[in-house]
Amino acid sequence: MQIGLDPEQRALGKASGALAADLASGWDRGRGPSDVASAAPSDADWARIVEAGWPALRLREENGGLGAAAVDVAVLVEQLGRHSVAAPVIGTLVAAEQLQALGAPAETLEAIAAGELRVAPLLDAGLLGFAPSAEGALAWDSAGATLAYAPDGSAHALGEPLPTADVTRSVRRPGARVTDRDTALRPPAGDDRDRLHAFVLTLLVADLLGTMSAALDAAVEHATTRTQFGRPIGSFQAVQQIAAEDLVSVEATRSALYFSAWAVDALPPAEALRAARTAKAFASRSGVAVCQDAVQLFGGIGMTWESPAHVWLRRAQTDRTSFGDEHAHQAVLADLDLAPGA
Amino acid sequence: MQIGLDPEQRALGKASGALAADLASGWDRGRGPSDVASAAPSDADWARIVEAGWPALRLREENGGLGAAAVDVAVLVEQLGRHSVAAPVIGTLVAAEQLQALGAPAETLEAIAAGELRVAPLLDAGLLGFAPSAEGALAWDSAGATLAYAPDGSAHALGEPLPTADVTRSVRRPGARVTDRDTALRPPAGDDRDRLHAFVLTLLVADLLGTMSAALDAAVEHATTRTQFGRPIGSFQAVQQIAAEDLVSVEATRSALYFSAWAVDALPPAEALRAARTAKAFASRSGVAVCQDAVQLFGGIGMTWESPAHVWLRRAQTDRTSFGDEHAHQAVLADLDLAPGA
Amino acid sequence: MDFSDSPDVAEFRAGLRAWLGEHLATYADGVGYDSAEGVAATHRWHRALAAAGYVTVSLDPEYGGRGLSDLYEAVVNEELAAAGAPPPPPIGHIAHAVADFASADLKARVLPGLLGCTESWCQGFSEPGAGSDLAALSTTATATDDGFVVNGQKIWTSWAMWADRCLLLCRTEPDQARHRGLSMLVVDMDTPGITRREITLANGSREFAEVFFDDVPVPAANLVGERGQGWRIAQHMLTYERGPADMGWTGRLGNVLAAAQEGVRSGRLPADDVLRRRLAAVAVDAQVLSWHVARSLVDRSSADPGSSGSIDKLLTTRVEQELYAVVGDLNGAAQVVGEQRPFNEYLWARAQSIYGGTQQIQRQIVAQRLLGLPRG
Amino acid sequence: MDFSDSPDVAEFRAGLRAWLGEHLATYADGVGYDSAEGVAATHRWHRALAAAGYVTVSLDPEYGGRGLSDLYEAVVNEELAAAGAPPPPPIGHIAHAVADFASADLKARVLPGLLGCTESWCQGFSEPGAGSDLAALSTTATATDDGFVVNGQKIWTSWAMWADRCLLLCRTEPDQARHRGLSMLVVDMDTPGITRREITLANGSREFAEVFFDDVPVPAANLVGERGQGWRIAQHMLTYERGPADMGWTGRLGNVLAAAQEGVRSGRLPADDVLRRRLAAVAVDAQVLSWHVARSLVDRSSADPGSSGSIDKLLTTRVEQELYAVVGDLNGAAQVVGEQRPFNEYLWARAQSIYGGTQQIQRQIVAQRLLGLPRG
Repeated sequence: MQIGLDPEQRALGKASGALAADLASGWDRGRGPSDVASAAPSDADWARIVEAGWPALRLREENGGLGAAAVDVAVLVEQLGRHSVAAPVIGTLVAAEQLQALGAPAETLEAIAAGELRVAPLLDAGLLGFAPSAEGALAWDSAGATLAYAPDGSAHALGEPLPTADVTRSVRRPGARVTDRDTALRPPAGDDRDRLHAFVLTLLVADLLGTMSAALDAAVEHATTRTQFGRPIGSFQAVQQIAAEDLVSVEATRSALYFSAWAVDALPPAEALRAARTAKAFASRSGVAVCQDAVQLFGGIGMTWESPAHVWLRRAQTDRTSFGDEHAHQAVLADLDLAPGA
Repeated sequence: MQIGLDPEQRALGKASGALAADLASGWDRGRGPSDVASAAPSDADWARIVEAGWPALRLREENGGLGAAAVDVAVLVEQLGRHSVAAPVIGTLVAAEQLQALGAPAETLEAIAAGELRVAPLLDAGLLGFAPSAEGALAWDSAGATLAYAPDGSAHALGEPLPTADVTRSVRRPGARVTDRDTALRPPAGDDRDRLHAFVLTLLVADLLGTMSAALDAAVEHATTRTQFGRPIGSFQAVQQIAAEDLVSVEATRSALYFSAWAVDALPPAEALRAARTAKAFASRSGVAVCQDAVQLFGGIGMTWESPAHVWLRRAQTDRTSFGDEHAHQAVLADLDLAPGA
Repeated sequence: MDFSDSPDVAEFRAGLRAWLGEHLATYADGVGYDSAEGVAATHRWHRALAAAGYVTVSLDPEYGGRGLSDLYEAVVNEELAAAGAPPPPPIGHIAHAVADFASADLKARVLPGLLGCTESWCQGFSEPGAGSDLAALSTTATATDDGFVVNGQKIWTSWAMWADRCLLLCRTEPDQARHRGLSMLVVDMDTPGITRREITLANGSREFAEVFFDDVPVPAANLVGERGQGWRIAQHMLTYERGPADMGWTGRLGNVLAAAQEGVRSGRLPADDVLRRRLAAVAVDAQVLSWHVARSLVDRSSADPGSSGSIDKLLTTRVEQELYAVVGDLNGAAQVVGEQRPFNEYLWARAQSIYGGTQQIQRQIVAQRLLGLPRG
Repeated sequence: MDFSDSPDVAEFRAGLRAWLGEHLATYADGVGYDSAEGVAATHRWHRALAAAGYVTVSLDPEYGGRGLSDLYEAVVNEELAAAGAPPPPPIGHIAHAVADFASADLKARVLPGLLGCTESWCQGFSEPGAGSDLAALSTTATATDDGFVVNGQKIWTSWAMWADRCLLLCRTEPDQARHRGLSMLVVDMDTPGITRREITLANGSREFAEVFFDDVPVPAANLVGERGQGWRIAQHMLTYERGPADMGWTGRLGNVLAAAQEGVRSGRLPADDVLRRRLAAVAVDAQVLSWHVARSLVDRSSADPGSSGSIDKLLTTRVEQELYAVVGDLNGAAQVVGEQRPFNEYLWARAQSIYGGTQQIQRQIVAQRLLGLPRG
């Protein structure tokens, strides 16, 4: 057993965090819901993202990628969540992984890895998983993306962003066909599908972990400086009891992420998916609970547009819903564990 | 609107509470699980119970009863719960009400009212409701009872008490037929059945309210006197937060009891039953939660046999399960409210 | 024990229902605080309700009320909620403060506009440094020859952007500690030196504002009660702030619940057994809450701990937050993608454990004042 | 990142499994603390395990351990749980205290009996007036010419009824405040002046006792470490108390969960969709707990906040209490009528938020020590 990040992974986390923070600092949620900056990165920001190798991170080397382990990708995504990065890096990673699992040609994947082709994954209308076709689908985390591929390889342009709870990430409807960008895809083997699914769920767990730990840290910082009744509110036991349970949730979620991310590459696909469902169920619950608590600990100020507290809660709720919330996964796990003869 | 107890009801509560406390003081849970006194009252105690008119309270006057309103009975039962009275008064009230609803002859009911015939209700093996027959049934709150009637009027002797979580009340299996005590019963009208059911659920709510409020009051008293870190533990905010939520639960349960008890006599049977299911669902949840918190607030001492804390938790869990817990009632309410066309 | 209406209440309720049936459609449209039009529509609605005699019915007739019990205020709130009408103007507590403490002159000057809803009021209590700890407020009203000069800042002041007057809690006795140094003033919001800054909430609501006071003169005649009596008046107001309005709020939660139930019945909101049962569980809680609020209202004058507003607020918050969590899950993806009203309502429910005294403070009040646990 | 066994650990695990396969049946029957026979069986089991080399494997070989890492202790706990075997003797923390602080003479005298499980030990820390606030303990050991005389009372002393020796935390320096005045003594339980009184718990367990000390002489040579060092030793012990044993406890919870799942699968425990999903939800929690405990164990020596025992205990308690609530509901009426083991286990789960530091205290530790929130 060697549980935890190795020095390289720690370095990756640090570097990713620095860039994520910098990207986040250039994005402005404005003075109210009608004043939010676009989640699409500027060309300069996208160039920095590509330069950092993020779109290429997980693709295999023969597809122009860096062939990183799922743990490494999780380390990056935790930082994207931690800084509520608006640029659609997660959407890109998910779309790339899906296309690779569907056997997309190397040139398509190379273009993604090089940041030249900006794609978003298509999810079904309930955001429960990948869409079977473009019909009624939603292009997820798709700010600035130019195309989305349906599983039949058809390429689709993307419409305007829809209204969303999450102010940092866009959801758009696929629009017109772009037939000259169609690509050849094949249905994935069951094993590939399970591993893809496990990978995607793991990224959402990572984003939830980053989001909830940012929310908790900020709430603790606020509680340390804000005074009422002549002392910092963080010195009140009622506040401490909440924050402590939140740290328990954060640390347990981190353990779940570590296992789930390790399992993607180390365990048989069905076991990896089972672990990822478990982690996603846990993180969905705990992520939202911690972000709700952070709003509470921030007090009145946490309910203003100005405060970041609602941004975390919006992102956590969206992560929770995307690719299935705790109820969706617990339903599957119940069937797996409790069916007669299971 | 006139919500609350009238002076007569307050007097009844006071008098019932005094006798309940006195009965409780004569019962001993011993030094451990194998040392518990029988829940059956002594002849002298039973005589005092009969003298107080408790078995007769709800029976109609033509059946030798006092014809009390359900609110009055709830006032009594809250006190039985409050003092964890071991004598089977609730079982007697439930059995009497059932027999009256099933059209039992006046002489049978008069004998119950006079305390000469000591009966217990038969519940199904899941304790979810009245048993359809004696087969596999359980005689509930049956300490000292001599007979239980099946809905077909057959009389059954009762076996030894079964092991139970609740140390204050007995459950026994019906045994041999006692044919010379058979009585004539008829199936109740739907309305009568609903009202009977509403009445029974209301009594369990009342017992839960008494039990949980006793637990909370004792926990608060403990927290006021027990010191750690040089001050009463009740002065710690962490303790106060728990106790405050418990008082919210107690007061809400009281409101639910008041409505449910009023509804038994004032509303159409289906509405009364709906209110009683709602109250029972709420009280089942909140009663157990408050008694669990009381154990927590008592600290280590609350987990000893010596402490009354576990006695309340045992009684609350038993009340919760008896005649259906929150899940059972919420299942019915979901069907009522959410079926298409409901 | 009787949870049903007395004949008098039933008659009052029937009259209000009839009035709503006739007039609601004229006024209900566009009411809100998100635009100038919405605010104008809100004022029209309030004035119509006032003219029909349904505003502050519990106030003494000599001040323009109808001298009815709180129960009738509750019926107004309840019926408006049931009809899907906007709430009544939340001025009962201000009206009682003025009626019970102000001078005859001040009353004559301000009550007609307040009760007729021709003038709009706000209540300046919270400050950046005094939220849960209200007694720590630092806005000062320094006595001058003919009144006071106010300096300081208020925050979370509802409707301040459009208010004509402000009932201001401020410090007039700098040598007195905490709550003993406070007084209550009526401040005209067009007095020079007042600056208002809108606060946009996470859910997009623009109801709140910050109000800055920079050497704002207030005539002595605008003092409510006596100097140093501010805290007492504020406490008095609190007893009028909830009760009846709770009935309306509970009714509005009931509407949300009923809409969700209807959505499930009709199949518009697909729900598996688990979600149906979660909805049933919160329906139980909402039902018990409504019984509790009714009991609490009727028992208000008694010494019963059930009368406590903090208990009611904690229970309401518990139910409201659970309700919106379930409704959110019923909406599924539609909660996070698409029209944002459901998500904004969910966010607003989260605020209920903060505004009007945080959950933590409410629990402390319950523990110390009702359960008698010792102060830390 | 690697959650799987290294070859060395895998070999150790396989060896232990083989030993258990061969010997468990001989020893497992009747182990418990509810009767003299149960206690005797428990001691036989402990001695067999010790003889096979599976007790305190992390202790230095010179003291009779195997010098292995904590991970191996965890494997012992885990495998015993997986095999449905009784737990190992909970003496690791006592052994480490003695090995790390006692004099050579004292070590030579007591370690063989402790590690061989030929002598049974208890740990006298809590007192009636010092539970959560351990530093307030008042049992005194007054220095005499040749040692100490102990007076006072301990409570919640596990296995005290059958213990041969007690590791006693007591006050030797009356002029020092709180924790600075404490020392650790080894007390022979057959010394005159010691009285033990069994405590019966709500779940019928008879594991705990009160221990009264009335002028009990203790030789100077039985002092562990130095005078005034008691608190430090106690803190040192805490770091050995959980970790590996958590692995076993988690495994035992997993057994309870697996039995419930098997009950549902087989139809023995009827469960509707809601109950099945509640079971699935707690299975998620239990799985995450086991990953967390593994991580926590491996990360123990790091500065990672995840290493905190308080976090682990809070998480374990959360999962355990929820698990037994669901299992209770699966049992339905059988939880309250019939064989009382399920209900007693439920009660025991409630105690987990009290014993070993209440949930409230654990949260305070996490908030102040790990999150750095200020003391009140």
